[in-house]
Amino acid sequence: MPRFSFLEWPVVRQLRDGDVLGRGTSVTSKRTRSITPRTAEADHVAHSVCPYCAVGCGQLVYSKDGKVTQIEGDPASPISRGRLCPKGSASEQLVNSPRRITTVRYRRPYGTEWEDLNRDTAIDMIADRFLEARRNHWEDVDDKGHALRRTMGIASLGGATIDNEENYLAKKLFTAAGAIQMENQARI
Amino acid sequence: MTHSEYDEYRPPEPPRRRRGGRGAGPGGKGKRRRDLTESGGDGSREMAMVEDVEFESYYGRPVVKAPPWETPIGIYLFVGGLAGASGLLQAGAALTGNTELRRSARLVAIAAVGVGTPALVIDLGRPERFLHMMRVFKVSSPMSLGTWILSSYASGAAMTAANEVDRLTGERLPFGPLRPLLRLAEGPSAVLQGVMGAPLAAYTAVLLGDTAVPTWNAARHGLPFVFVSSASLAAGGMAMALTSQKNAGPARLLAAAGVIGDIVGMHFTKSRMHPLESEPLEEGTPGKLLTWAERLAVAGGIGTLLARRSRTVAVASGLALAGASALTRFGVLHAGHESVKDPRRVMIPQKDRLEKRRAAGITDDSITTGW
Amino acid sequence: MANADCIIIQGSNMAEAHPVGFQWVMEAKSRGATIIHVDPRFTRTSANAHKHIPTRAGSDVVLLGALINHVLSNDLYFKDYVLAYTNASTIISEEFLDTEDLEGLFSGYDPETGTYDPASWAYSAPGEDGKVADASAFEGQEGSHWTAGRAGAGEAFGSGGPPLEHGIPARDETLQDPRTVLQILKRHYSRYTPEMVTEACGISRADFDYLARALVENSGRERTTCFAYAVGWTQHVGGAQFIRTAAMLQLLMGNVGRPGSGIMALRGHATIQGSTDIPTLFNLLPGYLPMPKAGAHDDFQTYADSIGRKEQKGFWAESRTYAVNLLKAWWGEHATAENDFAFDYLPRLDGPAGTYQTLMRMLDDGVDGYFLLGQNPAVGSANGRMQRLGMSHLKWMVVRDFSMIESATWWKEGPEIDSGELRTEDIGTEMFFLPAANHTEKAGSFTQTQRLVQWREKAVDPPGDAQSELEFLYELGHRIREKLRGSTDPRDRPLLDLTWDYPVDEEGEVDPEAVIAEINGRHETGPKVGQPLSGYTEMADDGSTSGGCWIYAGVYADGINQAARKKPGYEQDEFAHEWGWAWPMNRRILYNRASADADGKPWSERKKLLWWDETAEKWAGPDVPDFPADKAPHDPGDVEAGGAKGLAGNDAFVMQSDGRGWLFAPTGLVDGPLPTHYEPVDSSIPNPLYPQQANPTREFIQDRDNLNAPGMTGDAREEVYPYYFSTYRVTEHHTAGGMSRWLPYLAELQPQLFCEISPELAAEVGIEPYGWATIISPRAAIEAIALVTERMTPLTISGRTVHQIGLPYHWAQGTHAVVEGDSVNDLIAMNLDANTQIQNSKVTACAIRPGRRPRGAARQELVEELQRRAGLQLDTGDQLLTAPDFPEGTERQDIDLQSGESIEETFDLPRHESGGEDQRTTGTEED
Amino acid sequence: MGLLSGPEENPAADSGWGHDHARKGFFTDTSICIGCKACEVACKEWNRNPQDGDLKILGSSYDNTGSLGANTWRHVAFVEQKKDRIEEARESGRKLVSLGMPTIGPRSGAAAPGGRAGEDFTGVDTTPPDTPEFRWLMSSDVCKHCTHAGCLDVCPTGALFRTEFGTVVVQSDICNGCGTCVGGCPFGVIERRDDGTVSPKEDRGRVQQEVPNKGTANKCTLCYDRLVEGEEPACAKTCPTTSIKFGDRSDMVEQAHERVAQLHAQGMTEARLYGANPEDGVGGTGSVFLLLDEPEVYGLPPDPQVPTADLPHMYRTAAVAMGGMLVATALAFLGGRR
Repeated sequence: MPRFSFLEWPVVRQLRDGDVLGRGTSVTSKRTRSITPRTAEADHVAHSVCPYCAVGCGQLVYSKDGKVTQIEGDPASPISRGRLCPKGSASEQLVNSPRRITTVRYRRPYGTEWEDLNRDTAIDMIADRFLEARRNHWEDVDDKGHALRRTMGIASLGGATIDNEENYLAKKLFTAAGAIQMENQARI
Repeated sequence: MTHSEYDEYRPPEPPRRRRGGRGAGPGGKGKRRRDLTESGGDGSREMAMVEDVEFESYYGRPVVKAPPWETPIGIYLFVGGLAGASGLLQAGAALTGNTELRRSARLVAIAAVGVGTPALVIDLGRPERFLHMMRVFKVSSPMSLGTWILSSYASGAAMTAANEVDRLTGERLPFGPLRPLLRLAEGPSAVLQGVMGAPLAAYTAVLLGDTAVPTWNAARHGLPFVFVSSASLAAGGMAMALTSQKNAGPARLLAAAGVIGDIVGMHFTKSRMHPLESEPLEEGTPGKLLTWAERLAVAGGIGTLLARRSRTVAVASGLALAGASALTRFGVLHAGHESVKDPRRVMIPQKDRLEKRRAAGITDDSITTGW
Repeated sequence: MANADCIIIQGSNMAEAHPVGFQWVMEAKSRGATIIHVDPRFTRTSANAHKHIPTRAGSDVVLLGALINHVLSNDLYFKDYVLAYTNASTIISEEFLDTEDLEGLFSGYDPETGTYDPASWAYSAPGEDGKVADASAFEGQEGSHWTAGRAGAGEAFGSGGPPLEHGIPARDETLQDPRTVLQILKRHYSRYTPEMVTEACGISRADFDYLARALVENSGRERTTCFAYAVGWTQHVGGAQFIRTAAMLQLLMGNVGRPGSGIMALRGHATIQGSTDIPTLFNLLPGYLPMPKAGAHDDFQTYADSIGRKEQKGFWAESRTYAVNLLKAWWGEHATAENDFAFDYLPRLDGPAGTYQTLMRMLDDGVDGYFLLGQNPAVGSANGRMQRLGMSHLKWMVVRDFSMIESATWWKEGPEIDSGELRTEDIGTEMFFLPAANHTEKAGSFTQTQRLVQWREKAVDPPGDAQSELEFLYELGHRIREKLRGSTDPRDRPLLDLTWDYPVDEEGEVDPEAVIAEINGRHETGPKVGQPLSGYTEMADDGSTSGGCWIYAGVYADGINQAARKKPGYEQDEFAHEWGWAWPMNRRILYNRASADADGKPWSERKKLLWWDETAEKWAGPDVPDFPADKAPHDPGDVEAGGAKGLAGNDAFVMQSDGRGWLFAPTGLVDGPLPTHYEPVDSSIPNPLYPQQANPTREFIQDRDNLNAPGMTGDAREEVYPYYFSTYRVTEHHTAGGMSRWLPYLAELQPQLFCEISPELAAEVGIEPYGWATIISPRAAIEAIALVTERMTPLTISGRTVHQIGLPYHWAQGTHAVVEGDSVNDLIAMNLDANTQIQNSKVTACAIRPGRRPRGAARQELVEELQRRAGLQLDTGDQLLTAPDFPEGTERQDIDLQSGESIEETFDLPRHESGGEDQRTTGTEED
Repeated sequence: MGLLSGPEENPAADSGWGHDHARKGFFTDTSICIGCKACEVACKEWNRNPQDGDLKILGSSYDNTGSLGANTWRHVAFVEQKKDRIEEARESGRKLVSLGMPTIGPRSGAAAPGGRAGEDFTGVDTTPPDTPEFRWLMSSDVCKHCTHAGCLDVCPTGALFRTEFGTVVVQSDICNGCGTCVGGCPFGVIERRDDGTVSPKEDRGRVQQEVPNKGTANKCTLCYDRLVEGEEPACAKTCPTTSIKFGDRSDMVEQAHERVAQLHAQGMTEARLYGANPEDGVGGTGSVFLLLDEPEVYGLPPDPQVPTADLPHMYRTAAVAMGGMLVATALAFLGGRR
C-alpha cells in the first residue's frame, strides 16, 4: 500500500485542482497517470501476414521478452489498410492459447493414451517409417511396362496454411522420394 | 440460474397496456417467447421472459442493468433507516431527559450500525477496498454522501453508545483516564448522531432514485417520504419494544406517524409513476413483500395505540413495525431488480414521455434526430 | 475491385468469408457501384448489397448462360473487345456437335469410360474448310491411357490449357459463319432464357432483368463489372464450368484485364494460392508444370511438348525451359543435358492420386503413413466418417498442428468410438503429434488470392518442441538421406542426389530466404554465376540457370527479397508495386493489354490502365504490362518464331496458344468446351434443359459408406431425402475449426453448430426456432440448432417447392476445443468434379427432422433405416448417361434406372470395391 | 461550474483538464456494418477481457454475446426485418425529419446540423429506392461516453473519471465494486465483473483464461491506454468497413450529419442519428450512431435521461422528507411528554 499523503488525498485535490465535483484530474490514480499502451512497451515489432484466409491482411506482431503481446492490423498494407476481421484480430490467442500443445505427443499402436516423446527420437522414428512405407508400396513400372518410379505407401495432406518455402521443400522431398500422394486444401 | 427462480414466483402476465399500431417484430423479435433459461451468465444479462409483447425491443433483452445489490443491501437499507431515526430519537430523548428512551435508541442505533456497515462492505465486489469510499467527497454521488453521513453518524453513535454501555455496566469498561473525555464527548456526539440521523434515513431513497432502474427512478418523487417514514416507524417500534411504557411515549407517537407517512407516502409515490414502472411494486415477490409490509405496518400502527397499556403488545407491535420496515426495503429493492428484466418498463414509459413532450411542442430534446 | 461500377457476387459470401477484402466492395459501393448478391441464402453479404437474388444452389450455369444469351441475342456485348481479344470469330471443326444436337452431350463422349475425346472440339485450320486445325496437336492425349484416366485434367495442362500447333486458326471476322464460336455460343445458349431461369433457379423475371440491366449498363468502354466467386462455385460437380461461364460472360462484356473488372476468386487459406503455384498437389509441379504421366510422357521432349511447343504463341512455348530450371534446382549438378536433366527422377502418375483416391487406398490398407501438415480432414473433408475409418487402417500418422485437432484424436474420442464402430484398443495406427510453429514464429511467404507474395518476419521463437514445417521437413529429409547413404539402389538416387544443403542457424532452423532464393532461381554458369534471376525471361534451357518455380522468378531479383518489401500503401499509387511482389513479374492485373483497344488506346479515359506510347514505343501505364513491353499494337507477330515473339500486337491473352480469351475451349476441359447446365448428382428435379440429367463425366467413389441419394431414380411417392443443404463458413470461424474453435474469443461468437432453414420448412417438419434439428444424409446424421429465418427462401423450381438448408461446417466432436458440435462434412458424399477433383459440398440431398439425433450405435442405425427406405444401392446415382437418344450410346439406352446395375467397369479409378467391406475391421454392419 | 444536465461543450474542461484537449468520440455508421464482430474481438484482445456467456446459441440471429456488459465492451446486434417493418422504419424516420431541427439549434457549436444537407448531391439518384423485401440490420454498440455520465457522477470512490479526451473511464485499481455506477447508466452499459461468467466448462479440464479485474465495474475505456500515445481505439482500427469511425467528437458529429443527409438524399429516410443532440437527456453522447430504425429495435433506450440530472430535485425532496421527519420527531417528544 502506498503511504497516505494528505495533499494527494483526492478530497484535497478536489479543492486544489478546481475539480470540485471529483470527476477528473482530482481522482486519478498514480497508475492511471502513468498509463501507456502495451504496444509502446514492446521490444520488437514484426511485419507479418494474417494466417487465416487468402486476402493476406498485414499484421504487426508486437512482442516483449520473446512473448507475443499484441497483434494488430498493419496500416501500411495496401491490401488491408490496417484492418482485420475477427479471426485476424484473435490471432494473438492462436499464439498464446493455453490450449496449444507445445510438446511432442506419441500414441503407440493399440495404445489408449498419449505419451511423451523426445522430438529428436520422434523425427528419427518417422524417417525410419517413411523409408519402410516407401519400400513396402514401391512401384517400378505399370502393367504395360511404363516406368512409374514411385511409392504409394506415403501420403500427405495440407499446405495452404504453411509457407511457400515449406510447400516447396515438401514437394521437393516427397517427389524425390517418389511419394506422389500429396494434396492440400486447394482441392477441399 | 437466478432468473428461473424468479420466474417461478411470477404470476401470469396481466393484459398489457399496449401501444397501438406497433407491428410485432419480424423474424424472432418481440412476440415470440423463448425458453432459453440455459443461457445467460450473471443476472443482468439473462433473457427476460417477455410474453406477448407488441413493441420493438432487442429480443426482449433488458435495456438497463440493476446494480448488483443483493440481500446485504436490503438489510442495510433497513438498519440504516432504523439507525437514522434512532439517532433522532436519542437526541430528542437526551434533550428531554428521557434516559431510558435515550439508552434504548442509542443501543438500537449502534446495533443497527454494527450490522449495516459490514453488510455494506460484504456487498462490495472488492471488500478489501472499502476505504476507497473515503477517497473523494462527491455531492453528485448519493453513495459518496451516504458514506460520509454514515461514517459521521457511526462515530457519533459509537461515542453515545459507549457512554450508555459504560453506564449500564457500572463504569466497568476499561476506559481508565479516558472516561472523562468520553463523557465530555457525549453531548457533541449525541448532536452529531442526531443531525446525521435524518440524512442517514433519507439518503438511501435518493441513492435508489438516482439510478436508471425504472421503478426506483420513477419513485424518486416519493421514495424519500416512504424511507424516512419507514425509518421512523421502525425506530419508534424498536424503541417502544425496548422501553418501559411510561417512557416510550415519543417512540409510540413517532412510530404511529411513521405508519401514516409510510402508507400515504407509498401511495403518493406510486401515483407519480407510469403504470409499467409501478407494477413491480404491486406484483410478484416484491408486490407480496410490500403488501405484507403494509399489513404489518397497519397492525403495528394499531398496536402502538394499545401499547401504552401492555408491554407485550408494545413488543409485538414494535417487532411488527420493524418487520414492516424491513419488508418495505426488500420490496422496493427487488421491485427495482424486477423492473429491469422487462424492457417494456424502460422503453414504453420513455416513449410515452417523449411523445408527450413532442405533443407539447418540445421537439428539440430527443436523442434520436433526423438530421 | 474498388474501381468496379457493378459487382456481382455469386457463389461467395464475401462479407462473411473475407470481411477485410469486402472493404473494397463497400468502397466501390460508396463510389456509386451497384452490388448484387446471388446466393441461396440471404447472408451478411446480401445485407450490404443493393439486391439479393435468392437462387437454387447448383443452377448457376442456367443464370449465367441466360445472361450470355441475353447479351448475344440483343447485341449487347462489347463487340470491339470481343473481336479483338476473344476467339469469337474462330471457326470450329465441323465435326463438332453441340448439346443442342446431342440431348445435352457434346460430340466425342464415350459412354464406356464416361469421358470425352476432345478431338472434334478443335479449331479449323485456315483454308482447310472444316478440318481439324492440327490433329497432331492432340497426339499424346488422344486415346491415351492418361485421357481415360481423367486425372485432374483442368490443372494438368497448366494455366494455358494444352497446346495448339499454330496460333492462327481459321476465322471469320464478320462472325456470320455458323461455325464461328459466336454463332455456336448463340445456338448453345438459346435455350437459356429468362423463363428457364425462373424454372431452374427460382429467380423471377424482374430479378433477372435487374441483374441483366445492371451488368449491361455497367460494361463497355466507360464502365466495368466485376464478378466475385469462391467455393460456392468450385465445390460443385461441374464447378470449373461455373467459373468458365462467368469468364465467358465477362469476356463478352469486355470485363477482363481492365480496372474494376475480372473474376475475383476468393480463397480461404492464407497461401492456398501459393500452395497451387508451388503445389503440394499430386498432379502438378511448381509453376503449373504437370507431373509426368506414365506412358504419355516417357521422355523429356514429349513431356515438354505436351505442355507447350517451342513454335506456339505465348509464354507456354518455353515450357521446356521452365522444366529444365526446375530439375536443375532440385538435382543440381546431377541434372545434365545428357540425362535429360534427371527427368527420369520424377515419379509418374497413371491416374488421379488425390485425397479421395488416397483415402480409398488407405481403406484397402494400401497406404502406410500419412502426414497432416496443418489440415484437419476428419472434419474438413467430405465424408468425415470414411476419413476417420481410413485413418484407422494406417500404420502411422504424423499430425503437425497447434492443438489437438480431431484428426489427431479420432482414435480416442471420435464419433466412431462413441458409436462403438471403432475401439481404441483395436486401432493399430501409431500417432505422432508434432507441435507446429505458427505464423509469428517463423519467417516465410504467403501468396494471397491475387497472386501477391508477401513475406512475414519472424517475431518470436516457437515454444517448447514446436518447430516450423521448414525445419521439420529439412530435418526429415536430412535423416532420410543419412539413412540411405551408400545405397546403390537406383530408386534412392533421386533422394541422394537432391540439393538439400540449406544454411541452418544455431537453433537448427533453415534460413527461409535461402529457399525462396532457390525458388527464384540463379545463374549456374556464365559471367553472372551465382546471381539471382531477375525474371523467367532470363531462364535458359541448357542448364546454365536454375529456378524452382518459373512464375516466381524475380521474387528474389537483385538478391533482394522482393516479397518482403513493405513500402506503405498510402505512400504509393493504388497498385502499390512496392508492397510485396506479385507473380508474374510483379504484375497486378493480368492480361492488362486488354485494357487498351486494338490500336493500343485506352477504351476510355475513365478506365485507363495501359496504353501504347507512340513516342517511346513502349506500353505505358501504372501497372507492369502483361505483354512484351515493346510490341506495337499492330505487330503481326513472328508466327514462325513462336513464344513471346509469336504474339501479335493484339494477342492480349498471352498465356493462350492463340493469344485470345477463350469463349470456346477447344481443349483443357474434360466435360465439354462450353459450360452446360446439369443437375446436381442427387437432385430429384428433372434437368429442365436437357434429357441428360447430370454431368456425364463426374466421378463417384463407390462404397457402402459413400452412398448417394437416389435423385431422379428414386421413388417419387416417398422422397426420403427431399431437401438440399449447402455447407459454408461463417466469419467467426475458420474452415474445420482448428484455428478458431480453440480460441475463446471466436468460439463465444458462434458457439454451436446451427442450421438455417426457412419458416416454411420449419413449419413443414415441425422444428421450433432455436430448437434442435437432426439432418440425415445417406452417409450420416448430425444435430444442429435450428435458426429459423426469413433469410432462407423456399424456391419454386419446375412447379415444386424446393427447400434449401444452410449448414456451416466448423464444428466437430472432441473435448479439446472450446466449443464442439457435430461435423457437417460427415454428411457429404465424395462426388468429384472431373476437371479439378474437388468434391461437391454445395448441394446434397438430405432429410431433416425435429429433435436431437440418436446417441451411440443408434445414430448409424438411423442413417441405415433411411437408406433402406430409399432403397439405396451401391450404384445409386452412379448412372452417368441419361440422355435417351444419345447416338453413340445406344447400347446403354435400355438400362433400367432402378436396377442398380453396376457400371463399375467403366472406371479405371482405383476404387474401393464393395466386396472389400468385410475385410475391414470397422465396416458398417449390413443387416 | 459542472453541470449535471444540458448542453455542455467540453466535459473534460469541467473536470479539471482545462480547455486544451479535443473531445474524442466514435461515430458508428450502422448502415455499412457487415456484422463481422471484429470490433468485439479486437476489443477483448486489447483489454484482455474474458470470454463471455456460456457458449450457447442465444437465440438472437447471429448475436451470441447478447449485450454490452462487464466483459463485452463492443457488441454487435443482428436484427432481421421484413418489408412491413422496413416501411415503418422509413415512415418513422420521415416523421423525425419533419419534426425538423431545433429552433435554437445545438448550442455546442460542434456542427451546424443539416447545414450539410445543402451539399451537392447532383448526380446522385434521389428517387426513393424500392423497399426491399427483407433486411438484416447489424450494429456495433458501445459505451456512449455521455456528456453527463450517470456512472461517473454516482461513483463514490472516484474510480470512474473523465479523461482529458472527454471520455469516461474506470480505474480498475480504485474501483471497489460497489455497483452504484451500474444503476447510474441509462444505457445499461457498465457492469460489475463476476467470476461466474467465465469458462463454464472448466469441469472438463479445460484451460481457464485468467480473469483480470474481478469484482470491479468494467466498461469501454475508449482505449484510454491507447489514446494517451495517439493510437486509435482497437475496435475502430480493426473495423473492415470503417463502420466504426474514431476522431474528434466534433468531426464525428459533423460526419454523422453529412452521412444521414446523404442517405436521406438517396431516399433512405429510415436513417437517423442517435446521440448527436446536445439537448438530449444525457447532453449528447461521445459515441454517436447512425441507425436505420428506431433505437429500441437495437436495444437502445428511446429517451434516456441521466438520473443525476434530477439530483438537485431529489435532494430537495429528501430535504423536505428529512424536515418532516424532524418535525414528526419533535412533535412526538412534545406530544409524548403529555
